[in-house]
Amino acid sequence: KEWKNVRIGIEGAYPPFSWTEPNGEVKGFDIDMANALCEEMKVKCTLVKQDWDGIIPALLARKFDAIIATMDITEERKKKVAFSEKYQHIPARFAAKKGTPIELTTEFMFDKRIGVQRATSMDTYVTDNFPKAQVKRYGTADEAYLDLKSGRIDYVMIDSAAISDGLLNKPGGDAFEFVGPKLNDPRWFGEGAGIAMRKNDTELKAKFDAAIKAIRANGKYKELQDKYFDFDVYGD
Amino acid sequence: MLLDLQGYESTILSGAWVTLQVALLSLFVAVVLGMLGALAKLSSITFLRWWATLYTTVIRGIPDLILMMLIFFGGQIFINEFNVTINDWLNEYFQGQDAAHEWVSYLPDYVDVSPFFAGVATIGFIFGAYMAETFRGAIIAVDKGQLEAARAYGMSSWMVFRRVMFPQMMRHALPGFGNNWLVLLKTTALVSIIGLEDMVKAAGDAGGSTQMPFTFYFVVALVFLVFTAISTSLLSHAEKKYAIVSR
Amino acid sequence: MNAIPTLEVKALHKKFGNNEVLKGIDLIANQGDVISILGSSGSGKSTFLRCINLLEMPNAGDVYVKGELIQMKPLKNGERIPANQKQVEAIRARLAMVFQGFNLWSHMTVLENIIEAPVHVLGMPKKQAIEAAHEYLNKVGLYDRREYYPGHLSGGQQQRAAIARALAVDPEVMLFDEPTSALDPELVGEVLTVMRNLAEEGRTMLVVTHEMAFARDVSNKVMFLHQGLVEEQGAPEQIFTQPKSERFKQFISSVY
Amino acid sequence: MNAIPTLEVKALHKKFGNNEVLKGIDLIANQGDVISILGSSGSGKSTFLRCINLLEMPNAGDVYVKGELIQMKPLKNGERIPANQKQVEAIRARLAMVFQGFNLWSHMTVLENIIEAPVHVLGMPKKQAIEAAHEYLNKVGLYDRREYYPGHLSGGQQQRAAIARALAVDPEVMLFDEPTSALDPELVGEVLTVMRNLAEEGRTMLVVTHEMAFARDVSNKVMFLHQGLVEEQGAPEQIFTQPKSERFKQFISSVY
Amino acid sequence: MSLEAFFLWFSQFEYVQLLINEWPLYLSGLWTTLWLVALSLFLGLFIAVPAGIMNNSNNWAIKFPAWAFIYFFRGTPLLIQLFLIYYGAGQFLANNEHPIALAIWPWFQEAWFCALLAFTLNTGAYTAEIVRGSINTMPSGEIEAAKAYGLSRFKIMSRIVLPSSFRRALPAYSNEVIFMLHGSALAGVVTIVDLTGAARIVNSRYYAPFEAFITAGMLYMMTTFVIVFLFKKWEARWHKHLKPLKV
Ligand SMILES: Nc1ncnc2c1ncn2[C@@H]1O[C@H](COP(=O)(O)OP(=O)(O)OP(=O)(O)O)[C@@H](O)[C@H]1O
Ligand SMILES: Nc1ncnc2c1ncn2[C@@H]1O[C@H](COP(=O)(O)OP(=O)(O)OP(=O)(O)O)[C@@H](O)[C@H]1O
Ligand SMILES: [Mg+2]
Ligand SMILES: [Mg+2]
Repeated sequence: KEWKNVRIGIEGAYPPFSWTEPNGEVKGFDIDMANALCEEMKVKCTLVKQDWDGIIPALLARKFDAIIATMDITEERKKKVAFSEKYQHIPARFAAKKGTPIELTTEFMFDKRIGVQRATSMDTYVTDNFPKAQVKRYGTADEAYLDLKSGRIDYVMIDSAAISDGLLNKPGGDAFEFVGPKLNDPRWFGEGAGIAMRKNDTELKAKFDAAIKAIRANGKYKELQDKYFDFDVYGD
Repeated sequence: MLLDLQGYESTILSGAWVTLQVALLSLFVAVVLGMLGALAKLSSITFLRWWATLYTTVIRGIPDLILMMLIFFGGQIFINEFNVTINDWLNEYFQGQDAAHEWVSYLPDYVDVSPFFAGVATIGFIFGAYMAETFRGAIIAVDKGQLEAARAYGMSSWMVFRRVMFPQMMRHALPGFGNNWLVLLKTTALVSIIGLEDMVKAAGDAGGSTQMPFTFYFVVALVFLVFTAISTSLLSHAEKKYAIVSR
Repeated sequence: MNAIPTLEVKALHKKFGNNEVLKGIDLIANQGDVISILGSSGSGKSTFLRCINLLEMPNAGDVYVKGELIQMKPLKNGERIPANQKQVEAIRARLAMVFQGFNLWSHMTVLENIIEAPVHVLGMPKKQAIEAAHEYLNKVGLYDRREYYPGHLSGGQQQRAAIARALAVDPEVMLFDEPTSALDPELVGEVLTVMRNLAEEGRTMLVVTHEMAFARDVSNKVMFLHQGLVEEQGAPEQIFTQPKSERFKQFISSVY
Repeated sequence: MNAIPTLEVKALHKKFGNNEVLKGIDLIANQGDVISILGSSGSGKSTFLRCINLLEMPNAGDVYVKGELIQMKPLKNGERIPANQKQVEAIRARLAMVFQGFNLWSHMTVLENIIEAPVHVLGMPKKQAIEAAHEYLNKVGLYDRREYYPGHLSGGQQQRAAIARALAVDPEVMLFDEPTSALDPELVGEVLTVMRNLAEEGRTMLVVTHEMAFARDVSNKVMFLHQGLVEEQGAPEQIFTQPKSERFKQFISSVY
Repeated sequence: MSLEAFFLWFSQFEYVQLLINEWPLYLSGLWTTLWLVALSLFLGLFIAVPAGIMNNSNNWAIKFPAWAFIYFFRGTPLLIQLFLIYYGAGQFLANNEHPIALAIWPWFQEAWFCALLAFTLNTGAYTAEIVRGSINTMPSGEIEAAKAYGLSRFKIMSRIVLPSSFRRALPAYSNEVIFMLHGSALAGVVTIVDLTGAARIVNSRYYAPFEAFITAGMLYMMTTFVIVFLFKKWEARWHKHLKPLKV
C-alpha cells in the first residue's frame, strides 16, 4: 500500500508534548515531531485529536494510522499494536505538595490517594505496585493537577516533563515538587516512547523508523528538543 | 473576575455552534428513525415489529454514555471489519476467476467515522427510540375515522399518511417531541466524552489549561439555559398554533 | 331506466372470525334511486355499506359500479384482498361515503376538507375545486362557515359539511351511514332537509337510517336487514302498509 | 322547638368581583328541619350553601351554629377571612356537606373515606370509627361494598357513600348540593330513599334540589331564591298550592 | 469433551478471559452505581416534595426559589452540574480559610459526595416537576370535600393531596428512576469507579472497548428491567383504585 496520506492521532492536553491553544490550535513537542517526521517521509499528515483513554481503540478502529503522543512502548500494548523505534524516553515521577514524604512500598502507600491518567503506563504501574492505595484515574493530566491542588489526592504520577510544564512551572506550581526517584523500569515503562501503529502496517513502521533515524542524524531532532527541553529527551 | 474567559471566548463560542449543530442534526436523524420505528411497531409484519421492539427496549435499557462508547468505537470497528471482509471475499472471488487479478479495495478499507458524525449518529439513534414511542402514541391517538374517511375518498396509503395521518399526529406528538428535544439538547454534552470539540469539551480544555474549570463550566451552563429558554418558548408557540384546530 | 345499474351488489358475504354478519345480500341501485336500509342494531347495516367501498373486504360476492366489477383476489386464509389497489382507489372516489361520526379532517377548515379529494385524488385544479366547493357550501347552507375548523362547528353543521365533502367528488352513489343518529332533534331536521333536496336533484343514494319518516317519504326503495339477510324489501308505501315479515312488523312497531 | 336554632344565617351577602350573587339571605333551621332550597340555575343556591361552611367567604352577614358565631375578620379589599382557622375547621366538621359530584377521595376505599374525618378531625379511635361506619354503611345499603374504591361504584352508590361519609361525623346539619342531579332516574330513586329515611330520623338538612317531589313531600320548609334574594318561602303544602310570587309560579310550572 | 476440557476451550476466548479476570471490578462498580442512585433518589424526594409544592404556590416569594432551582437543574446537562459542583468545590472551597469552607470541604473533597449531591439535586428538580404536575391534576372537588369536613391545611396536604398525587405520579416517577440510573453513568468522569467507570478501566487494560462496554450495558439493562418489574408490582398495588375491577 502507498502511504501518501497519514492520519496521526495526538492528544492535545499534555504539555509540553501537546496542548491546545485558546484559539484551538494544537502545539507541542509531539506535534512538531509528527510534522518533522512526515516531512522527512514526504507524506501529507493530518492530525486528529483524541482523548487518551480512547486513543488505542481509535487507532484499531482506523480513525487514524499512527499515534504520536508520548506513548511508552510496553509489553501490554505490544499485544495490540506495533511500535516504531523509540523517539524519546522520559522517566515518570511522583509529584506532591512540598515536603510530602514518599516511600515506594505497599505499606507506605496504604490508603494514599494517587492520581494518574487513565490507561497510561503510570496507571498500570501504580495499580500493580500499590494494590492498597486509592488510585484515582483521570481523563487528562490537567484534571489530576486540579485535584492535587485542591487536596483531593496526595500524589500525581505522570511523565516528569509533563509535570514540570503542566504543574510545577505554572502559576501556583511552586507549592509542589517532585518526590521520590525517577521511574523507568522497563517492565512498566518499556524502553521509551514510540509511535504506535496497527500491526499489519509494516511498511509504515519501516518508514517511521527510517525517518526517526534520519532526523536524529541531520540535527532536526536536536533542534526540536532544544525548543522544549534543556536535557536529552532521547535518553541515551 | 469570575467570567474572564482569558482568550477562550471564541473557542467556547464555536463549541456552542458545534453543540447546536449536533443537536439539530441528531434531532433530524431521531425524527426519521422515530417515524420509521413507530410505523414498524404498528405494522402488521411481525418481523418489523420484532426489530422495532428490540430497538426501543435495548436503547432505553442502556445509558446514553455507554451506547455512545459502543457506537463510537464498536461501530467503526464493525464497519471496517465488514468492509475488509467484503473486499477479501470479492478479491478472492475474482482471483478464482482470473489468477492475474490484483487486489482492489471495492469498499473503502476504512470509513472515517468522525466524532461529529458518530455523535450525531449516536444521539440520533438513541433518541430515535424515544421518538418512536412518542410517535407511536401520537399515531394511535389519531382518530381511526379520520383515516377511514381518507381511504373512503380514494386516497392511496401514502397520501393518507401524508395528508391526514401526519398532520394530525404531529399535534399529539408535540408535547412528547418537545420533551425529547430538551433532553436531547442536554445529552449533546456527552459527545465531549467521546472527543468531539463541542462547547463542553472546549470548556474542559480551557478549564484544564487555566486551572479554572468552574468559570468555564458555568458559562456553558448559562448557554444551555439560553438554548432551553428559546426552545421552550418556540415549543409553546407551536403548541398554541396547533391547539386552535383541536377546539 | 338505464340498462346498466349504477351500483350492483351480488351475493355479498362477510364474516368476522366465525361470526357471519352478512350471508348473501343483493342490491341493485339505478340512477336516481334513494334506497333506505333499515335493521336493528348489529344487523350488519354499517358492515354492508363498508363492504361496498371495500373499507371492509367481503369474503364472497361481487360489487359492480356502472357495470365495472371491482377485482378481488382470495388469500389462503379465506379472506380476500383488492386485486388492483389503483382500481379500488378510483372506485372509492366514485362512491362517496358520509360517516355517522362525520369524520371531517380536524386539521383542515371546512373548505379544505371539501377540496381535498377533488384536488388530491381527482387532480382537479385548486381554483376550480374552490369554485365548485362554494356552490356545494351554498347548497348545504354553510358558505359563511367555510373557514371554520370542524371542531368549531355544531354537530349538524359538521354533518352538512361532510355532505358537501361527499358532493364535491360528484359521486355516482352517495353512501350515508346513519347520518342523523348523533344529532339532537333540531339538527336532525337540518340534515334531513339537505338530504331531501339531494334526492329531489336525482342523486343516487344508499342511506342507513333509523328515521322511518325519511325512509317512507324520501326513499323509493326500502330494504330491511335481519340476521345477515334481506328480510323484506320493496317500495316504502307498500312495505310500511303491508309488511309481510313478522320481524319487520315488530321492528316498525317498536320504532314508531 | 328549641330556643337556640341549630343553624342561623343572618343577612348573608356574597359578591364575585362586581357580581353580587347573594344580596342578604336569612335562614333559621331548627332541630329536625328539612329545608329545600329551590331556584333557577345561577340564582346562587350553591353559593349560599358554600358560604354557610365557609368554602366561600361571605362579604357580609353572620352564620351561627347552635348559637356559636363563626368569627370572621374583614380585609382592606372588602373580602373577609376566618378570624380563627381552628374554629372554622371545627365548625365545618359539624356541618357535613354532600356534594353534587360526590367528591369521594378516590385513593381511599369507601370505609376509609367514611372514617377519615372521624379519626383525623374528631380524633375518634379508629376501632370505634370503623364500628360506627359499619352502621352507617348498613343504613345506606352499602355494607358489602365497603372495601371498594369509589371508581368502582356506580353513581348512586357513590352518592350513598358520600352520604354515609357525612353521617359519620354526626353533624348538626347536613348540607346537600343537588344530591341527585348527576344521577340517572333509577339512581335518583336510590338516593332519595336514603334521604327520606334520614328526614324521618329527625336529621336537620338543607337540600338544594330540583326534585319538586322531594321538596313537596319530604321537606317541611321550602325557600326559593331569585336574583340573590329569597323570593318566596314557607311550608311546601302552602307555597306549592298558593304561590304568591309570579316568578315562583312560572318556575314551578316549567319544572313540573 | 470433558467438562474441564470444555472449560479450557471456552476460556481461550479473549472476551471470556476478560470476564473471568474482571468480574469483581464490574460487580463492585455495579454496587457503587446502585447505592449512589438509590441514595440520590431517596434524598431527592426530600427536595422534590417541598420544591414541587412551593412551585405551585401563588405567592411569588415562595414560588420563585423553587422555580429557579427547577429551571436551572432541568435546563442544564447533568454532566455540567457534576463538573460545576466537583470542580467548583475544588476551586472555591479547597485551601479556603473561611469557617464554612473549612467545615464543608471535607465532604466536597470526596468525589462520591459531589456526585451524590449533583444527582440528588438533579433528580430532585425533575421529580419536583412530576410532583407539581400530579398535584395540579388533583380533582379540586376532593380538596373541597376535605375542607368541608374540617381537615386542617396540613392534614389536607398529608392525607388527601399527597397520597393521591403520589399514586398518580408513579408511572412518571418510574421513568425518572430509570433516567437517573442512566444518568449515573457520568459518575465515572469524576474518578468514581461506578459501573461505567469499571468498564472504562477494563477498556484501558484490554483496549477492547466493545467488550468492555457491552458488559456494562448488559448489567445496566438487567437493572433497568428489574426496576421496571418492581414498579409494575408497585403500581398493581397502588393503582387498584384506578384500574377496572377484575371480575
Ligand atoms: N371489525 C369487526 N370485527 C368483528 N366484528 C365486527 C366488526 N365490525 C362489526 N362487527 C360485528 O358485526 C355485526 C354487525 O355490525 P354492524 O356495525 O354492521 O351493525 P349495524 O347494523 O351497523 O348496527 P348499528 O345500528 O348498531 O350501527 C355486529 O355483531 C358487530 O359486532
Ligand atoms: N368562583 C366564582 N367566581 C365568580 N363567579 C362565580 C363563582 N362561583 C359562582 N359564580 C357565579 O355566581 C352565580 C351563582 O352561582 P351558583 O353556582 O351559586 O348558582 P346555582 O344556583 O348553584 O346554579 P346551578 O343550579 O346551575 O348549580 C353564577 O352567576 C355564577 O356564575
Ligand atoms: Mg352501524
Ligand atoms: Mg349549583
